[in-house]
Amino acid sequence: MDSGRQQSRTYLGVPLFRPRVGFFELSSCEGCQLQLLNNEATLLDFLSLVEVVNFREAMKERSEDYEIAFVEGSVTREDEIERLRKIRENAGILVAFGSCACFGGVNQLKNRFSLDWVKNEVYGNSPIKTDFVRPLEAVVKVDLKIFGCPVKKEEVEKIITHIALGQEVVHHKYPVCMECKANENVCLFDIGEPCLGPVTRGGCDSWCPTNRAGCWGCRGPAEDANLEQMEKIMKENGFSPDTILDRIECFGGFSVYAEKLRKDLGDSR
Amino acid sequence: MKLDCNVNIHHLTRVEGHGNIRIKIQDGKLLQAQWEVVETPRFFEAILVGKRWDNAPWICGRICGICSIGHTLASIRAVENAFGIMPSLQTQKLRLLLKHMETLQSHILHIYFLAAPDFLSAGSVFPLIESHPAVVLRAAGLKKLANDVCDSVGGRRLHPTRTVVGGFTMLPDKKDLARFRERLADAAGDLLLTADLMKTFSIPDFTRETEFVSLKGAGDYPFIGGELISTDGVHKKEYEYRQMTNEYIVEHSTSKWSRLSRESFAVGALARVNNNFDYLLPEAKEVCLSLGLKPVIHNPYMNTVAQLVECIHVVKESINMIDELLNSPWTEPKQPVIAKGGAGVGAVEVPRGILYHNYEFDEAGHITRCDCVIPTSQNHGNIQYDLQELARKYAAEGMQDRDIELLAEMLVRSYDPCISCSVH
Amino acid sequence: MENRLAFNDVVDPKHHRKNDLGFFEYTYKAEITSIHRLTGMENLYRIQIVNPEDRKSFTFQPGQFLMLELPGIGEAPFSISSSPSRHGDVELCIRKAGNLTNFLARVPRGAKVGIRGPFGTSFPMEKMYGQNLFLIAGGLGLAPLRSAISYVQENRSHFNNVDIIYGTKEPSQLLFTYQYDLWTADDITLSITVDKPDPSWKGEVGLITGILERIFSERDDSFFKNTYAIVCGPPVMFKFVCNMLTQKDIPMEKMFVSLERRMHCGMGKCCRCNVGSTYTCLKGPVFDYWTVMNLKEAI
Amino acid sequence: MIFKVFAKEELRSFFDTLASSNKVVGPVGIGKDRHGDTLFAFEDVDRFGDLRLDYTTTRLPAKRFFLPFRESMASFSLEKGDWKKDISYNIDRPHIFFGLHPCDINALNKLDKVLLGSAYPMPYYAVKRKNMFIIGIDCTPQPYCFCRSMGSDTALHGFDMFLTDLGDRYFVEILSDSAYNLLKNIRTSDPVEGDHVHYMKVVSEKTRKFVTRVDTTDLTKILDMEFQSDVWKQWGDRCLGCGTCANVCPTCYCYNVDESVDISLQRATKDKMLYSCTVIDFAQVAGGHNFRPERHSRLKYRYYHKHRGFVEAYEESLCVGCGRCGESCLAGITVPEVIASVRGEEV
Ligand SMILES: Cc1cc2nc3c(=O)[nH]c(=O)nc-3n(C[C@H](O)[C@H](O)[C@H](O)COP(=O)(O)OP(=O)(O)OC[C@H]3O[C@@H](n4cnc5c(N)ncnc54)[C@H](O)[C@@H]3O)c2cc1C
Ligand code: SF4
Ligand code: SF4
Ligand code: SF4
Repeated sequence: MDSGRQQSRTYLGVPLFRPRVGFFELSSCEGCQLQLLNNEATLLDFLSLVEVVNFREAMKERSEDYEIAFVEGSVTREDEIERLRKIRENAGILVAFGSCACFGGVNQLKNRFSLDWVKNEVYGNSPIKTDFVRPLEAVVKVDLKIFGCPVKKEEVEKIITHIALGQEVVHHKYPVCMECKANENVCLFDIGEPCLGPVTRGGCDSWCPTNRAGCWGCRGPAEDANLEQMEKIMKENGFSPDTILDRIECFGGFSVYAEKLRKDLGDSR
Repeated sequence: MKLDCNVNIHHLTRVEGHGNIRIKIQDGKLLQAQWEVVETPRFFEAILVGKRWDNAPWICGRICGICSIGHTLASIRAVENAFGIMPSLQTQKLRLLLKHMETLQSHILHIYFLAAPDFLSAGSVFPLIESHPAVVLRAAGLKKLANDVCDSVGGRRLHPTRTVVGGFTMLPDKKDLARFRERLADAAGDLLLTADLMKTFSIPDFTRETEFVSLKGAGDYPFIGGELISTDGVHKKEYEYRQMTNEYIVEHSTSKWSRLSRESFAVGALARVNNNFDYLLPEAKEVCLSLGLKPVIHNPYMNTVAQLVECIHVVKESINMIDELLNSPWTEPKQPVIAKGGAGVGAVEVPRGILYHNYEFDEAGHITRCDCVIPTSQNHGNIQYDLQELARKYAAEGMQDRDIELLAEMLVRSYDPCISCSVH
Repeated sequence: MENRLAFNDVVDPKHHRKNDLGFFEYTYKAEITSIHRLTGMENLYRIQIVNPEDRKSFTFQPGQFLMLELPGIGEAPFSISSSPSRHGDVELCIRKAGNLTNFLARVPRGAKVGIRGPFGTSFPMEKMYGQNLFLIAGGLGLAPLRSAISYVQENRSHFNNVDIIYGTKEPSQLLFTYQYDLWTADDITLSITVDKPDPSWKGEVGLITGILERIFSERDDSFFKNTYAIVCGPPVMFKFVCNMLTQKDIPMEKMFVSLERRMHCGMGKCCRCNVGSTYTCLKGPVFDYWTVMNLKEAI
Repeated sequence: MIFKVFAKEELRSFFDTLASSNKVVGPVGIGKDRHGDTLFAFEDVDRFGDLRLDYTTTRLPAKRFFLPFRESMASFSLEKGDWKKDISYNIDRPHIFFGLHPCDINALNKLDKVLLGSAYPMPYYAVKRKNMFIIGIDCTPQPYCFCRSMGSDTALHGFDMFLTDLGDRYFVEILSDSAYNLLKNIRTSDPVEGDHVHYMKVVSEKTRKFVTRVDTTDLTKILDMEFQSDVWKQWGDRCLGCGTCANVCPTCYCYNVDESVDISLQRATKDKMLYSCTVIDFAQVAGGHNFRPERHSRLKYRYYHKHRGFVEAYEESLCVGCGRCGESCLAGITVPEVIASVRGEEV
């Protein structure tokens, strides 16, 4: 990754970048950004690696001169497309920050209905603007994705350190089960709970299973995810088809397979 | 005498979500003072339709990144009320502890990171790291403590994982709880220092008669469930929340608005302190009075002060609850859930005010209707009318645009609005 | 009665190298003393062990590799590309391929790196004394081969006829161009070919097998009775080359290839380098071709 | 070998003697599974009452105590372009393992071969292994156990003492001097002829209870012959590539190394994480080439390493037949079935 101005510090003699970064949000809960403010213990180190020039949730000053833009949230309305394009123009590197930005997040669950029905359900016949939910990459080029709902701060810190060092960011390819086993958890299937760990991309340190809650796939598919087998396993373990569907479609990471499942179910919900 | 004023703030900073402020005064006449919510709606109430009950807390927590715990708990309560589940005492305590720590972390975030820069003449907390290192460290420490407890009890500080219908998937480690108890005792000291700091803030002297709505205390300062009251004497049951909120749609806002006895009302820390002052723990009461907050107070800027008072209350009460938890053996974390048709409402006092979730289920436990009323959406109207009054008052006093702008910003911030949440 | 079990320290980690166990993570600190840009993708790094004692005791054989570590960035295996007679002061020819190698390309001269090793098997140079030699490399395969070439140069009288055959995709990818004259000066035949010539290219065009065919036609059959071959390069390449050599009745045991796999320890522990179930780091990277033929999934 | 017998109540005081001055690890119940059966795990134990010596098989092996899933190999402190590497083997006192089954003891013996015996012994393992005091205990065969087929149903060495339940007494084999000395804390007696008979009866009863068998005759050759067999593809279609089988295996030791720079840029760490050969990037190298891109090729490799390569190197297989991988595999891939199918038997 080649961006940012050099700073006086070096690592093993290699000059570091201290990129100017901006944080932006489209339709989202702003939780991923909040995760950054939740870095109490390392906030200062974090701030020495990057220069935050735009962060509406935390600061008043704003600058359009940034090299890296972290964009949270999904695109759900016309005006967001324009904002996003602007950000893309300004930023050298555009980061899709969190599952809403990467896949549409829970917001994309809206896409299973017609827009008219959705609007009517919430706003009655008052006029309101909204579109089908899309991830950032449906509108602009995305350079880097940070998965998770919410993003894991340790992972974000690692990525920021990588960026400062000029290293490429590589995601784990293995599924959540690897980390779940390393954490020595009881497998949720053993206690009769469903879990998408076997097909979901690791890197969250099996956040949910470690807390005895089955994975909902917020980080999207692991490389080479065997979804057909996952579906069989859910069935064999006695979980109803809608349990599988609910999880597969929750965050949008498995959208293609979710669509197939929905068709198979003949579900019109 | 200055007769014109023009304030135009696009995407107000240091608040959660997107809102604009527009004030226009010409020849001393207020043409416009508008609080405009432009946030994109995400249609959670529609999204949930057709989903099974267990999706509700998981998805609804994602309405808000700051008070995800509150949303999750309100959602769980609504489902449990619909299914007739009564949480065990242990579950109730753990939920309240979790709730308290969210309140602490959210209030501290607001007091120090969002509001304080205005009083210390900074644009954000970042320059304060150099100018006021001790203050920032204290804030970070308090926030970290609250977040650590949330991790331990709820599984995660944001979008909790252990909180489910019926109880918890897993219980915290008692050794951790004992350690948190010590840290909470230290935090009480930090909060007194915060009170000292707050005494140095010059809080704008502005009042407007307001109706305040909150849960009704019954023995305790209320946070989860119970009856609803207002300072204008309205008193309703939890399931009658609609008569308390009366949501309606306004043109310049993607969030709905609410009203009760008057054109608008307020919810939040100030409303709670105003309505339930008597139930505050003595330590909190004392600080409350020492900061000049003697109910009923109608100055919206005092909401930040009320938040600090609540911090003290929740820290004390958390210590007491941890002691109780440590002194009794753990029981089953979770009770079985049997879905059935019907409807349920969950009202929870989240940091920004009272929050309602309401679901209707078919026989199989699928959601057929969903309604969420968010504190900030209940406050929008009040913010709007405050803003009008503020503009009128200070313009009449001949204040500079820049100063009006700052006071307007501070006014909105004092409500600690959670805009994306209000639109949801 | 004392019922507390005594603690057995296998080796105090502070005193590495005391025995076998301490060797495991023993890291020599070394300095990058020069960086030479060979092509757009490859640099030649000269790396010297800092401690003079260690420098003396660090010996290796052509074909062996070491693990190079940049603290916090990563560690990876690299063949030693320099003459074994210069121990403790090695040259590595490294291509930018990923995390560590890209960072290394930005590290300045004088930077301190860690090295572990040397590891693995080597080309059995002494076995080849008195014989003809084919030294064949494709692409980056020249990196390990160069160590063998240096050995041959320094011990030229021990070898009979020596052919270096080298091929790359494009002329711009040729490595060590500045050394070709030195090699041929030692009565070594050098044939170079490229797949895709550019306008300035005057040499041969085509695959290495083409050159081999030409050479085969120039030698009579008795020549191959006393011939060894070292073949370094991608699997497809050494497969074709070795097959051609077998047609000239060179026994597969007299052909040596170097395999490349993922490696983390270099010591037969992490299992990442296994071919079939043979550790490349212990039994290899240098294998005779017969062994490779018998390894499942080697090629 | 020295044998003794002692009354069952003595075990408690033996435990207390050990636990008062040492760290004890043993099988405990950690909850119930969905069928209401107890789930077992190896954990630190302070009270004898927490021990469940009647345990079946723990879900995870005791690996964490000698081959942790995650372990720091070294840390670096960086200053002004230079650095210092600090290595720690991450253990500072012995652990007593109270109640390991023969399969898990044999697993350790197998690990010793690679991790202690080869050219480069691994100190991270060695120091933990050399500080294990192992009390073995006999087991009851479970439907999924095939240790007998793998020759791991009895442990001949690799423990300090081994207990067999004779009803009211324990029959104990004593292998180490320290075990002999520690046993002086309780009342033991020399076994009489009747004890020997009783012991042999218990053993033969156990042997009769094995139901699952794996035919390992000529397996190395058959695996080679069937390298291209279609059955691998079928198993590969089922495999999730989740890595669980290797993670729950008491003999799997493959790992990944990851270095990372701390956000302060003043420290860095080199960490090791147990890896699994069924995971997609196990054999992937820089530039993206993957030597085993398909799931079936990775699953196959797992069998090749365990049942062929290891046999070639050490004349025994790297599988003790504990059945854990099959029990934990959500796709239901079990060793007996895979091997039978490769042998061309109906499954
Ligand atoms: C015996 C041997 C000799 C080699 N000699 C040379 C040489 O002389 N010159 C040269 O440029 N390259 C050589 N390589 C390849 C070199 O090791 C890889 O290019 C290097 O590991 C890439 O590391 P990276 O961190 O830049 O790449 P990344 O893809 O980021 O790799 C991450 C980690 O994966 C492992 N890894 C990835 N690719 C390989 C690989 N091909 N081999 C082993 N481990 C890998 C390493 O541990 C590495 O740290 C050799 C490989 C082997 C096995
Ligand atoms: S709980 Fe989920 S992530 Fe963990 S092992 Fe089981 S399936 Fe995998
Ligand atoms: S376990 Fe699954 S749902 Fe939970 S954080 Fe990880 S990827 Fe997301
Ligand atoms: S065999 Fe089973 S446990 Fe192993 S990787 Fe495949 S699915 Fe996972």
